[in-house]
Amino acid sequence: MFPKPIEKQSQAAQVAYKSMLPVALLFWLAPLLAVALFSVKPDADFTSGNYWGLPSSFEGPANYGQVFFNSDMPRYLLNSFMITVPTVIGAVALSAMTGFALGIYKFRANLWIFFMFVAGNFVPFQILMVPVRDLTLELGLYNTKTGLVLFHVAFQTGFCTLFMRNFIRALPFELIEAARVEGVSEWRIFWYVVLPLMKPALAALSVLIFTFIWNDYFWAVVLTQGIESQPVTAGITSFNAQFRAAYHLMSAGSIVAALPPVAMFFLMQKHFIAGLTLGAVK
Amino acid sequence: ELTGDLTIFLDTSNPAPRATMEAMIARFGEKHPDLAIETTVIDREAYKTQIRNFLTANAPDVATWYAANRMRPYVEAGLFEDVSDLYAEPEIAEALGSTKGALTIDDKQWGVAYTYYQWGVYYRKDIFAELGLSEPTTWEEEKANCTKIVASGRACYTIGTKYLWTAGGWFDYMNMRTNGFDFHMDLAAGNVSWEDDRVKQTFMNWKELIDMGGFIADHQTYSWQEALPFMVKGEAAAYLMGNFAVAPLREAGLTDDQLDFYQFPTINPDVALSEDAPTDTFHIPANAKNKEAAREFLRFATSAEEQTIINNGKNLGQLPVNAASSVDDDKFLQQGFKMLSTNSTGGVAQFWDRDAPAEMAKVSMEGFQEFMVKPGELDKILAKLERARGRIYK
Amino acid sequence: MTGVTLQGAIKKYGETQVIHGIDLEIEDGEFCVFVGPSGCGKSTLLRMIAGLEETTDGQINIGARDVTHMDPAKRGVAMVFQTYALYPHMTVAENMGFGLRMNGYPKTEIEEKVQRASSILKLDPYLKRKPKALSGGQRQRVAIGRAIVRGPEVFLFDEPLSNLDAELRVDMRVEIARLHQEIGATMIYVTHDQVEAMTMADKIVVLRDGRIEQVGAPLELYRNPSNRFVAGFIGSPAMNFLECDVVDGKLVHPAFSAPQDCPIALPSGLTKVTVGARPEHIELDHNSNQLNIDLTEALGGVSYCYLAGPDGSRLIVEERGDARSSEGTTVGLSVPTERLYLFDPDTGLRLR
Amino acid sequence: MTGVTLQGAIKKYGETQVIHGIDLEIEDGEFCVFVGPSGCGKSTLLRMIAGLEETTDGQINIGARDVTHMDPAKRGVAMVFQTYALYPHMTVAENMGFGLRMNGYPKTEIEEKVQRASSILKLDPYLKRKPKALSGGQRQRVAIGRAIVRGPEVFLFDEPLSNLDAELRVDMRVEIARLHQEIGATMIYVTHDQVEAMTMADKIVVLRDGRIEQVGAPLELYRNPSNRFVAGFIGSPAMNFLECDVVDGKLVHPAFSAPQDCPIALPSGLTKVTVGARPEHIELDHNSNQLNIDLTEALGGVSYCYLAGPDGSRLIVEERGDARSSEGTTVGLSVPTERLYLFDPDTGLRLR
Amino acid sequence: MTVSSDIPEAESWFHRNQQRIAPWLFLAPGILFFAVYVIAPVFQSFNLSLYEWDGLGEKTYVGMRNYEDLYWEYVDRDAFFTSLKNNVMWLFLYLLAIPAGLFIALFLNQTVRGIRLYKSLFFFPFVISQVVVGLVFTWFYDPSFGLLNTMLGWVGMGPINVLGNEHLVTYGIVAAGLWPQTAYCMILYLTGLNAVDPEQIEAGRLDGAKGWSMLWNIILPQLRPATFIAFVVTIIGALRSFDLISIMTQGGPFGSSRVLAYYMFEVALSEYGFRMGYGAAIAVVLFLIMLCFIAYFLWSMYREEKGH
Ligand SMILES: Nc1ncnc2c1ncn2[C@@H]1O[C@H](COP(=O)(O)OP(=O)(O)OP(=O)(O)O)[C@@H](O)[C@H]1O
Ligand SMILES: Nc1ncnc2c1ncn2[C@@H]1O[C@H](COP(=O)(O)OP(=O)(O)OP(=O)(O)O)[C@@H](O)[C@H]1O
Ligand SMILES: [Mg+2]
Ligand SMILES: [Mg+2]
Repeated sequence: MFPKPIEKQSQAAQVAYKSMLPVALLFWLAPLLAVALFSVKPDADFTSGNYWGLPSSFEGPANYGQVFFNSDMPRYLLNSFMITVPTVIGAVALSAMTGFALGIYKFRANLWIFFMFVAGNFVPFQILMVPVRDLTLELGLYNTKTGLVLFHVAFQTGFCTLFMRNFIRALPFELIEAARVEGVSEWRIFWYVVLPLMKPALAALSVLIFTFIWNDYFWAVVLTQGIESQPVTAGITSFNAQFRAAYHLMSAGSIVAALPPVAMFFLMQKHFIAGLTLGAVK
Repeated sequence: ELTGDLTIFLDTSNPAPRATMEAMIARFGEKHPDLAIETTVIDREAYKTQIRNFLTANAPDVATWYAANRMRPYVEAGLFEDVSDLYAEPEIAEALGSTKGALTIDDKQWGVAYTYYQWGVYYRKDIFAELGLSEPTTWEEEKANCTKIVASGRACYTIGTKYLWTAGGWFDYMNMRTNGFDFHMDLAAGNVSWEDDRVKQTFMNWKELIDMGGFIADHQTYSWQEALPFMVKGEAAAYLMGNFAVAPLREAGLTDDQLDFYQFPTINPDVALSEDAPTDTFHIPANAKNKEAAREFLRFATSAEEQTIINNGKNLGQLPVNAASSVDDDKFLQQGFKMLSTNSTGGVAQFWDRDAPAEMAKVSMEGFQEFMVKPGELDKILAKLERARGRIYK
Repeated sequence: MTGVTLQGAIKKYGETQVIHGIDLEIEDGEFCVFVGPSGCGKSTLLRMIAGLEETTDGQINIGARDVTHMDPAKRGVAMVFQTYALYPHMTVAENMGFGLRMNGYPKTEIEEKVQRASSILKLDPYLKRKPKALSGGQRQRVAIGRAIVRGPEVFLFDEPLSNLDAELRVDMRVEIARLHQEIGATMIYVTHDQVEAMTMADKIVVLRDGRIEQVGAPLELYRNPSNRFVAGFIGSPAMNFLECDVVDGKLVHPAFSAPQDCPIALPSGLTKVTVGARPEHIELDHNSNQLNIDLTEALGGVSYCYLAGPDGSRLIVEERGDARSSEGTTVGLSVPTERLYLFDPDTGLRLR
Repeated sequence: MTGVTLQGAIKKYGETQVIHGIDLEIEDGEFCVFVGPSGCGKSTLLRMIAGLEETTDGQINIGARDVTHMDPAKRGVAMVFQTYALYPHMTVAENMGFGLRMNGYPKTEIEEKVQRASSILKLDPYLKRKPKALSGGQRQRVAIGRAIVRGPEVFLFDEPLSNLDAELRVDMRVEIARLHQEIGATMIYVTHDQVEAMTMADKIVVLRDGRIEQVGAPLELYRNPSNRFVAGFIGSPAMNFLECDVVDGKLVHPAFSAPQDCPIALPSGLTKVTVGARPEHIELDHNSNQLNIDLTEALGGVSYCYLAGPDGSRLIVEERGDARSSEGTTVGLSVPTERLYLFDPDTGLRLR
Repeated sequence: MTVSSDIPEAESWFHRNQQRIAPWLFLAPGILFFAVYVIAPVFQSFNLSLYEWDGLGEKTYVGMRNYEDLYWEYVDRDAFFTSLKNNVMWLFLYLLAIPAGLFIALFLNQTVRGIRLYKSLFFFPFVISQVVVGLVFTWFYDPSFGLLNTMLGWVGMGPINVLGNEHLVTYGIVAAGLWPQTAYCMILYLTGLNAVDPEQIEAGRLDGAKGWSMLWNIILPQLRPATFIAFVVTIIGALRSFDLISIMTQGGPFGSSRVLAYYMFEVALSEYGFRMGYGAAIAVVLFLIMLCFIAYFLWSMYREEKGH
């Protein structure tokens, strides 16, 4: 292990290290902690200039209550879920199939199709902006969650295919051969043999895509407008416009918007990190 | 009796206007119980970018927008419904005569105004009193006032130029007061060089205020709302703004004893006074589905009765467009109404970003912002604007 | 009958040919082992029989049926892989029954067949476990069970034991031999382990570069190799080879203290010949001194002497019993004439 | 002198003690092999000598220096790892020279030393290659070269050959033995391969559960094991053990057709004794029928009979020459009395 | 024991060619989606960049005019020049995430109690939306009450308006971007460190490598895969930077924090924009820059594939 394990070093070094950890963490998360602090302060603290002191009164429930019961945030959150979940399912399903095809079969175009997906994944998505917006308009899907979902599914398929294909490549090919010898059809090999083995990859990828999509802002701005379809990342800007300079509410809103991916991360940490390191690319 | 659905898109996203509009729509709904009304309020800044999309894609039946140049692209693209028929109705023709011009393109009318408001200087009466100042009417008085305010450790003006257009308001006034309304409009239409000496003079006047520390620092990082607290806390004495600023200032705790209004002072006594009075409008998109109900809504919104209600001081706090409605006896509205009707002989402008083409507005307002931060760079900035003019007006 | 017959079987990968026209007949119920150096095409040949690789040319018959272009599933073969290839998400029972289930057999029949196979392989206590919870040997047994369940005519094994440790390998070797006796199906087995090949096979096929070098019973190959390659390949430590001159019908080599008699009559005109002698057949002659003992390796019951001749030739000799020669001394050789093998130095073919 | 001395060396991982006070003296220039079952602490002991594991208690000397708490780099040892542990991003030459470079040797000197080592190991053609482009055997040679270059007093090997295939293993074994002769440094070598231990060692240390069972020369251990564990561990196939009753000073067991004479005078009062006999010392008696031949494995020069006794005891017997017993027949045993080993059935200690 | 294999059956065409057809069936939906939404739009953008179009009316073919305008904007040191310059700055500054991530990873690569939680918390910024990160940092930099200026105040330094200063603004936004990106690189390196061969470290210890020389000579080369991935994602993140600029400054003050990605959005879809063709031309330029990196990535992947 590198660097040298701290427990093998002097007592002083150990103490120093252990006390350094929380300090470093505090610095690292300072901006975030500040927001958390803001979100439980009363409005009065800001007018009186008490930005960084302790809250003069604990207004957490009131502020968050305001966010939840007196603004459109719940609706935006719901939209986000209704965009993110179908996208995750769609992208993972499509890419499980493409990954299977590219990982298992040998045919001439294999590598080129694979590269197409990979290259597409790295395209600056701004170049897609105008045509995709027009396409969505033409399909009558502008400002619908469906329109956003369809695009996300398509775009994420690039990354997911890279991920899935590499994962399937790492499976022992004998498993497929064994099944072929046993007379299992290709579709059933996919369904009964490969898919169950991909569970860890599916989980990892789902978590990863969940956070990517949840945090998307650009496409939310380009393809949707207004409360009926915008996700929370875009919603938070309207929310902030509504509560401009009401820092306690904006903070509470930001925290609420950030919470689902953070919760996802903590619940599914193992998968998340597996996902990052397996696929390792955004 | 109206039936079916009526969808309305609003850009009135600030709390007070939002509530006003929603209340009005509710009243409309009461009169037409079989009509299912759906209202969508979109963030004002976002609305400006999204209108293109929804006009083509999923058009509502009624949408808010702005008059004059700002609606021209949509009229030309055939996205707004011609509502000349409404203006042909006798009551409306009479009642809305004052704003008809702003809504006319190619001799047709493309929407109705529902409010307009004056711009001017809102100031802290208590601070003025404390320093022994009075409302200035000339540039000399203005500068004298400002010198004293700055000496007291305050800024004369608060402003937040992050979203640029507030600087546009200042330019409107500086230029209209220095060179007059017609010159201003020529400049907006691209007929005058930005490197013209008259333009420079405008900026030189402006620069006097900037150089003496007249504006708050770091205004480029604030939105107009974020600039309000400076005035509320007394760190700045005044705000050049539209009348919609009154509501949040009052909400923040300023009483009418502390808050007052004056018309932007004269700079060049040779030019007639002219004012900014932006008009906010309702339009029926060409792709609307329930145009009958939409027309009825437009009639309702511009009726004298509704105009009186929605524009009163507790609601929008702005001026009604219907000649038959009454201006609220809110002191700001009264002053504004009087100013616009009697003391604006030079003309009434919509606003810089409504009078100039969009692209030019963007580039120039960036230039204004830069100028306010770095007045020494004026020549460079003007050269840049002149290049942009060459590119944009073809 | 359900033997396997290959006629002129050829395999090409693109331009490179890796199997050069194999003709082979494997009898019904026979245990046939393919051996050969790495890369010689053992696996390829096996996979051609299984249908996992296409056969470029030639014909493969299983029983009377021409299966050359048949789907793997239709050939009536089952394959056991080196890495077991068990489905990790299924229990042992599910693993064994999967093929039947996919082919629409009724549940009860599947259960019955799985039951029968598992009792043959003593897997009953593990039927509900996942492969992860099994030892290497048990996994390999499940893999075999999966093959048995489908009741194939031909079993194919590709180095099934090489992932096991030495001890288990011995056990499983015995088990597979027993299984073969019990169900009597034709089995084809690929290995590179001498001991497996020698102990399990009815028939060994020695392959080299995609061609058959010799086919025969294990001891037949050991005792009667038909060429130098097979002689050197079968037997461990390998046979020693000396390039001898033929002088007056006798074999002359610096390692021999005197010209050796020849076990057979050599064709006239032959002046050079390759002589082979197995380490266990050579005796050291401590009264002679042609060879230097470089190194001795004593393994307890047996020890090996590494000898170096004056001409740089190297030899290994096995010593048994308690007497051991010591390193650094010089010795001579003696080999019973009938234990010498002669090969053509050019073609490598055995001279008899 | 640069031998290695361990005095009461102890290693604990937290609470669990894995090395229990080892006392051991390895002479200058000696080739010492650690063997023992998996997990017995061979690697741990080696790594304690290298300084890669801290020594919990006791003392380790290299030559006259107490190195117990010294930095690994300062001990004058070099280590060769099982997985080679070559730096994949450096060429062969860089790999070999890295240690010197880290210690600030001038460039020319490094080059010279690398050159010398590479010519000893015949690595010259590969000096510019990266490890990826080398075969397993070549990689292992580079790893050894890296050790040589630093000119250490003690070489440490941790199963250096177990990642190689059988054939290469033999070659490398011979090579390491030769290297030892050539440079004469002290070498400590961990392996679990019988053959390696027997053939390479000057001295074998048999470990078990962190304790030394026996230390001695290979044949000494083979011929004269001091307890049952060592007797069973050294020699392949392993020694056969029979639990015998002692009746009238003779050894009685169902596998014997008659009570056997005892090679030594047994202490009085002993009624049970464990008798050991090596497979190569047992002769089959085809006129008797206590044992059943379960299986025979013919490997060519030698074959093994697997016997089962009436009481379930299992024995392996080696057969040489051309005569082979056949499976399914019954036989008896005979072992020369002096070839029997007796062990205390409780303590496992050798009775002599 | 027999198998069903004796039944002669006429296999369907599909069945016989199963292995040839199956991959295409599996690929079809994915390729369809991808082609419609990703591949085709790239070419449409190329095409669109030759037109002038406000998104409402007719398109007018203008040939290379849009690119000429870009060229002049570049020569005049206008918006395009600023964007390009800022993109280059982003590219280089953003790469700081890699050493910073490595540093934190090394710091956290221990096994003391609770270290897992620490690692998770350090990783936190990465899962938070850039929108929130942008907001948080906007307040952090706020000239009147921001934490940054408060802290500067403690050490007696004057307040600085990071986001209001055209020379500092890009650094300020990049710093905000570095925060999550460093966390990302950190996790890549942490897993990379996990995979470092302990025997090589031991070999290094025996060879006398310590501290920096160990890191440089033995650890870093083994972290190459992690570094490669970190490099790729960081470059791509830098070129795609949009959210932060949009949230923190809207490209201001006076356009000095624009990058290509933001500029093209502004030109094409923002309040004062709707020059679709011009936006497409900017996108094409951005694409061409990115293409260098895509090509590099594909090339190294190709080598990897062929190497196996
Ligand atoms: N897909 C392929 N393309 C090209 N050549 C191949 C392919 N697969 C195998 N070969 C070549 O075919 C030859 C035979 O390979 P095969 O796997 O059958 O050898 P083997 O005898 O099983 O070796 P081993 O004992 O190492 O398993 C080898 O030379 C190999 O390089
Ligand atoms: N870090 C550790 N913590 C606790 N116990 C350990 C640790 N490392 C090794 N051990 C234990 O120490 C004992 C000796 O391990 P060691 O690796 O030395 O065995 P070995 O003889 O080399 O075995 P093998 O032949 O399998 O390599 C084992 O029981 C092992 O479980
Ligand atoms: Mg093979
Ligand atoms: Mg070990």
